[in-house]
Amino acid sequence: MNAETITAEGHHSERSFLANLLRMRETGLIAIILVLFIVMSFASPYFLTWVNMRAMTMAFAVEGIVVIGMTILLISGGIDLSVGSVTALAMVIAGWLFLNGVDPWVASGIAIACCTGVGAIMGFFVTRVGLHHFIVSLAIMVIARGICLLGTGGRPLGLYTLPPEFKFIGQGSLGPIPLVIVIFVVIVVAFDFLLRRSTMFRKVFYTGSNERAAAYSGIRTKKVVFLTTTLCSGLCGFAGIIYMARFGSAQPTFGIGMELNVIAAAVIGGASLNGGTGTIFGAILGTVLLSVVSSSLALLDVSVYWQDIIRGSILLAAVAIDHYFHKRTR
Amino acid sequence: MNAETITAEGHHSERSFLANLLRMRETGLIAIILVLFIVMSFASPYFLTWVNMRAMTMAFAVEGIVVIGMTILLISGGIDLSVGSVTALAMVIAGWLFLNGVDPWVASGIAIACCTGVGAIMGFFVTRVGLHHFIVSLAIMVIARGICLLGTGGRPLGLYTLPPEFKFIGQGSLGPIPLVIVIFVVIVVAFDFLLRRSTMFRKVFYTGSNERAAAYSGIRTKKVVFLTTTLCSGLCGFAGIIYMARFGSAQPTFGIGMELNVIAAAVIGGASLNGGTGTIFGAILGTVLLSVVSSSLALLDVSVYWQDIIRGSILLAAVAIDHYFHKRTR
Amino acid sequence: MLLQISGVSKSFGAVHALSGVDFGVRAGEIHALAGENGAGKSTLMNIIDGILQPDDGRILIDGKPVKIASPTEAQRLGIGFVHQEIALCDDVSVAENIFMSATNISKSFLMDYAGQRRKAGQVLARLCDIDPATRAGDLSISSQQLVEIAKALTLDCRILILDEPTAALTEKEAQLLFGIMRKLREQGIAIIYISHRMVEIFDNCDRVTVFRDGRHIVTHDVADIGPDDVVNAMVGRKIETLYPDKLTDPATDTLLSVRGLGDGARIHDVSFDLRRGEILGIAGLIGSGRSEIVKGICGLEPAPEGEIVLAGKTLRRDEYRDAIGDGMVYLSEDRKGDGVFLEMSIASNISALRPEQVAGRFGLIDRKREFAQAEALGKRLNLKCGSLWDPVSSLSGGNQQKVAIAKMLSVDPRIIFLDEPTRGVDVGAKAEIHRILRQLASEGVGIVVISSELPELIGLCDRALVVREGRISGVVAGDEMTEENIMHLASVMDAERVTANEKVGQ
Amino acid sequence: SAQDTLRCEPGETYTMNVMVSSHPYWIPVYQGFKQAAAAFGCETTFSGTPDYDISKQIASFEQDMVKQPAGILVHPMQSDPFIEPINRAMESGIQVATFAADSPNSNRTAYVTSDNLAESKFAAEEIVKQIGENAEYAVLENPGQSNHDLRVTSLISYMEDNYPDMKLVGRQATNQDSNAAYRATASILQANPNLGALWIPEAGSAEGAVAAVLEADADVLVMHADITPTTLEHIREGNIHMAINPNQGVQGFMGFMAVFMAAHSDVFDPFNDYKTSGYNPMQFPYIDNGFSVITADNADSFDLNTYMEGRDTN
Ligand SMILES: Nc1ncnc2c1ncn2[C@@H]1O[C@H](COP(=O)(O)OP(=O)(O)OP(=O)(O)O)[C@@H](O)[C@H]1O
Ligand SMILES: Nc1ncnc2c1ncn2[C@@H]1O[C@H](COP(=O)(O)OP(=O)(O)OP(=O)(O)O)[C@@H](O)[C@H]1O
Ligand SMILES: [Mg+2]
Ligand SMILES: [Mg+2]
Repeated sequence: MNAETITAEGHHSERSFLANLLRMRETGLIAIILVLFIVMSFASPYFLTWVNMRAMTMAFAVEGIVVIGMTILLISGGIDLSVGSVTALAMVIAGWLFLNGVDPWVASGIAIACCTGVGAIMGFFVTRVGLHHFIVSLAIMVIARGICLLGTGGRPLGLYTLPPEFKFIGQGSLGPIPLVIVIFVVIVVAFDFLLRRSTMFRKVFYTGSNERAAAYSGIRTKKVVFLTTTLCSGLCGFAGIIYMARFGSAQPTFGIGMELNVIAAAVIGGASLNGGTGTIFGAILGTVLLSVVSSSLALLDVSVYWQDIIRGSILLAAVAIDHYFHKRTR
Repeated sequence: MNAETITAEGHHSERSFLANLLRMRETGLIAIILVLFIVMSFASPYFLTWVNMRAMTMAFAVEGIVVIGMTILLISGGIDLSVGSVTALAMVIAGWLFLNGVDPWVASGIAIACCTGVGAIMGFFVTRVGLHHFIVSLAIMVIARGICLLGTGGRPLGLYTLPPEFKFIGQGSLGPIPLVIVIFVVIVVAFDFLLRRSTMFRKVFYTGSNERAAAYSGIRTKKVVFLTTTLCSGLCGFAGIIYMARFGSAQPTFGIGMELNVIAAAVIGGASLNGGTGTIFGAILGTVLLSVVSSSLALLDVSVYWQDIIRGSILLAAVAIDHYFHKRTR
Repeated sequence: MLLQISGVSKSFGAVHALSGVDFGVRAGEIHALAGENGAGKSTLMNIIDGILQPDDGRILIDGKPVKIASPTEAQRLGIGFVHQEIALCDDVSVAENIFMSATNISKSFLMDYAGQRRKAGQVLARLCDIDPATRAGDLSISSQQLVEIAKALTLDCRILILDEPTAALTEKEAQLLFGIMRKLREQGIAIIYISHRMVEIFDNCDRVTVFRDGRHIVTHDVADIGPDDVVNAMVGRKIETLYPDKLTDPATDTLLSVRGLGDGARIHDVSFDLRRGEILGIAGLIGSGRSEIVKGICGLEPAPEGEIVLAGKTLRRDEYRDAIGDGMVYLSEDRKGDGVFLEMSIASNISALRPEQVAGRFGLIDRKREFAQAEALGKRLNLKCGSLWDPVSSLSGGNQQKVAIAKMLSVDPRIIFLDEPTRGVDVGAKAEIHRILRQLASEGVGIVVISSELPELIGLCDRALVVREGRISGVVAGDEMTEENIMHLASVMDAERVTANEKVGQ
Repeated sequence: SAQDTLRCEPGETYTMNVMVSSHPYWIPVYQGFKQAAAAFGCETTFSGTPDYDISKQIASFEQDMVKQPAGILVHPMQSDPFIEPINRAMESGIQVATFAADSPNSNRTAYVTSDNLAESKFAAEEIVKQIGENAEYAVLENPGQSNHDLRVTSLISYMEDNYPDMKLVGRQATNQDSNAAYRATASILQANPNLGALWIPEAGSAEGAVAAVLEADADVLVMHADITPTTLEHIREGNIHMAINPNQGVQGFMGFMAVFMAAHSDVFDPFNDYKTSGYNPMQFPYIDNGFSVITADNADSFDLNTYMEGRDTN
């Protein structure tokens, strides 16, 4: 045992940039995505075009916002199956209010607040009543969907009368770059930074890693879990509003099955279902991976019946490779 | 420290029957179901009819078999999102083989074996590669669904030419009682007994409760997890065959969303998502509860838009009440 | 030689936990294994039990080389192991936990719950009175440790490994355990006994082996050497004094004053004063409520009755945060359960109590400052680790304990409550911790120590409260602070109860 | 007299049973069903299961039977599983007809549906008319849902048979998910710069597809089946060329007629063997409810929300 006492200067100094990169949680994932990009750019001349990149990014940008909320919630030790329903709920509430004469910005604010409220209700059942996130969010998923249906009579709301400056959120561009992508990147960078650096979010890691030890460190773990649950629903609400601006409609059935996609992205990106680990950067890479696979299959015009099989296999392979990478470098 | 705590074996200690009943894990649930029955029998004259009871039981009997597999898997600390796809896979494989001239019994055997094999693959990725059940079964869910679509070209296979003695499994009756219900009850009783009393299944509890402790005691925890994963898929395969016999067709899109229903039933019945606890009896009560709620809402002609809201709320209330009950009596 | 290890090496990444170790145990001996934290003791035991595989070297049993691939294999070879870290299945009964191995290899199809409970009752009766039907998760840490021991005793083994079994036990249970160990020795069983308590080694063991830095240093008959030699071999230098000097002239001003503390159930009417500059001990038997009292003071568990005055100010005690805010911190006895974040880095464990301290502007954590804090405290406590960014799970038990203590010290507390602070810590570090505690006390920090190791309590503390069944049954200080006095105060009534129980049992 | 016979007794009830009961498709169907019932003084109920689950739909069908309505108009989620329940209902005196999906091997008296083949034939002809018979087209689809499958496969085979120079360049599953449709369409547009037309068998995917087409600023003819307020607006604005919508109201109205007539078949004594063979004389093997073509000109009549004003969904 030659480990000197406190040899730990290691991380900042001696190790090289490359060594650090190799030890990073996300390296395996980046490698997989790179391989995919290289293969695809040979397979299809359209793949590496600006327009295709833009379209691919647009396809995951809004869902990516939900992935952020889910990742933070997973880190704190929770899970949320209701993300799809809550996203739809935001669309429906805002759309309904707008159709009833409320200013769309105000309507959106109210909708996001309602979604946050739904998160607070889940948080209440988890932290105060003591139920498991899985089952609470499952119930809320069903209830929120019911409210969507009730509020719309099951019919999509057509919102083409939304003012253009509102639609701009979802459809506009800043120069060549769609606003949606700008919003997405800003949120990702902000949350990635906060999660890595802020004391506030550090408590999320402590809580998810060992709730009792966190409580014994004076952290209000219930409050932390309550807040992450609420944040996740709030981000869903925000995503719902962007979807509404983008598609100009509010669909009560929007987002069915979204939860599995979102959780898969976060997990591929290194978030643990047992809490305590995960990064925003990784989760977004997970989203990118899943999305690139889907887009590539479409671009190559793979038979629909094969697509599921290929997507599932790539998902499995990605986590397996990543796991192997991570185990080796640690 | 004289508080004797009810552990699984506690049911047959000295305490009086009533006291034992009150302390049982399932008491809260039984109470909720009883209340529901009483309310419903006043609310609808059709509720307490033999035909309605039969229809309700038929609606959950086959899914109940899947619930058993899921409960055992949950106890061992796993989870399986692929149950719906794997059930459909059994139907598709058996149906396809039958249409290609294979004897239906042989075809069924092969189909169940294939599903068990799918479970073994999942078990491999979980125990050997070290991935999480959630993500592995998610990938398998997608892949199995893809295989179903590929095998059928997306169209249901009509199997009305199945021989009557085969259809008898799904459509026949022993006296007034449908064979499906008889099979279901036999399986439930058998697994409930095994899980409570057999040394083999006790290891499942140990593994789920604390994998390290179990491993230190010489239990091959990986083997246990592998077997519970395989068992769950095998039971899905079995359920798929019964469905096929009952419906006389094989639908590639069968069982979408089944996983959440099945997990909800097991959790309502006291299975922990963290492993280590759960009973078959409780899980079946959970299934009964969910099923009775659905049937009652349909019977009362509740507006579809309200049904989701009510179902979700009852789910939430049921777990909350049960949790409260359980906390108090422990 | 019943068990012979030769040339075994094991590395974890860059850390060489064992390098070419030789070690042998005879049938019918109690063989002590000593060494600093991180010397590789548990690693070797894990190899013997098949939990880890050696990189190199051989294991021989009865002179025949064996390959131990898993605990199952080890069990078959007759190896029983009480782990340093408690590992019980919380959700099942004590009886089932005790007979888990038996269940595993049982040929019978059905569980014999009644028989298991009866037999578990018999085994437990030799150690303590724990109801075998209790859910294991409902037991206190020390009771769980007893269950672990009982579990190993039921194994039909030829080699029994005990890795710091007494770390969480009080004298009474420890003595019972030693009695049992001696009986087993007479039956020809080989026992490997790991402990940091020299007294235990010299009172009970036949031979002692010392490891240092993953190497075998010496093996001696206990009769031939003295504790100082062992310590010397362990740390490579002489430990001058295990306990620092005590306070010579006790101050009279009160730092903390507890009046009538109670929770209506487990603790009643607890009143005491903590004076400036003193180290106050709390003694008592397992389950006497020592931990409860301290947690009650800190607001970690509700104790609505009574009041607590810190430096003249009555505290509100809604939650533990308030206590931390007031400068009171609590080091838990359950290190793994509520002491450390196993999967997180050492540095972020140490900063957990107040991450704001290592944050710069806007509440953003400054990794350099976090690192510097961890480095400073780690040095002070002589922490042995690879990198400070490694997860705590990669540390040896004693070093994890040091991380937990470093966490407490990181916030410059006014009062520190330490529940079994030196549990699993080696002699050198223990002396170091004692020295630090004394130094802190002299700087005006209030120190309250709960310890089940009476020599430590007596050696370290200026005064000690004795707790019995949730009440303070006496205070001892100065020359009155003897093991006899403390045991007497702690157990008068308890002794009666135990005998009564034994009668019922027969 | 006949007029008295063709009226309901007080309390005579007809039920419409569906799966995924919250789907907006059923709304106009049930309105037609109700309007027909009102004309004959009958009562109606709407039932089924909110889930996409055959067991649950069968359970709800059997629960309908418990209440002994005069007739049930059912949309069987799968054909064969419904054979036995439908026959049992018929035996207990409840008349059953199917709509939008059939159970041909059961004893149901009638089947009312849209002619998906006619729809896609019309769509194919329209596409060829607009972009010529030597062009590229793509389809989105929703595998596993039979009527959607039929709309896609029949269009493709119609093209193959009649316009062999039409080239199918993309075929993507989007499962009624607008975001998936956005992604798939964007990729198809990338891979096929010369794409001329896009055929989509339902409206949910159309919403996402149009967004992608607009974003890529591509000159692609979009046509789809069914309608939502958003695609309706796209039709008004010319982003979608046209939509083909089954006449749901006729479907419901004729569906009611089918069960009602079967329940009142005593007014009818046809020239066949029904008396000796024991089946219901009122048999309609197939009723086509027809479809409408929605373009910018007539779009205003297809706003479901406007239509439902002042009407009750149940
Ligand atoms: N899983 C692991 N990963 C990395 N390093 C490890 C791991 N397990 C042990 N080590 C290292 O191996 C060395 C020996 O640890 P071990 O647990 O055997 O010490 P020990 O002698 O039992 O100490 P203690 O008295 O503190 O229990 C330590 O430096 C420890 O950090
Ligand atoms: N959550 C709990 N529920 C019920 N009883 C408890 C609980 N926690 C502790 N106890 C019991 O309360 C009593 C006091 O426990 P406590 O841990 O304070 O004792 P202690 O004196 O610190 O002894 P030790 O820590 O050595 O066991 C014990 O009998 C313990 O088993
Ligand atoms: Mg150790
Ligand atoms: Mg204690």
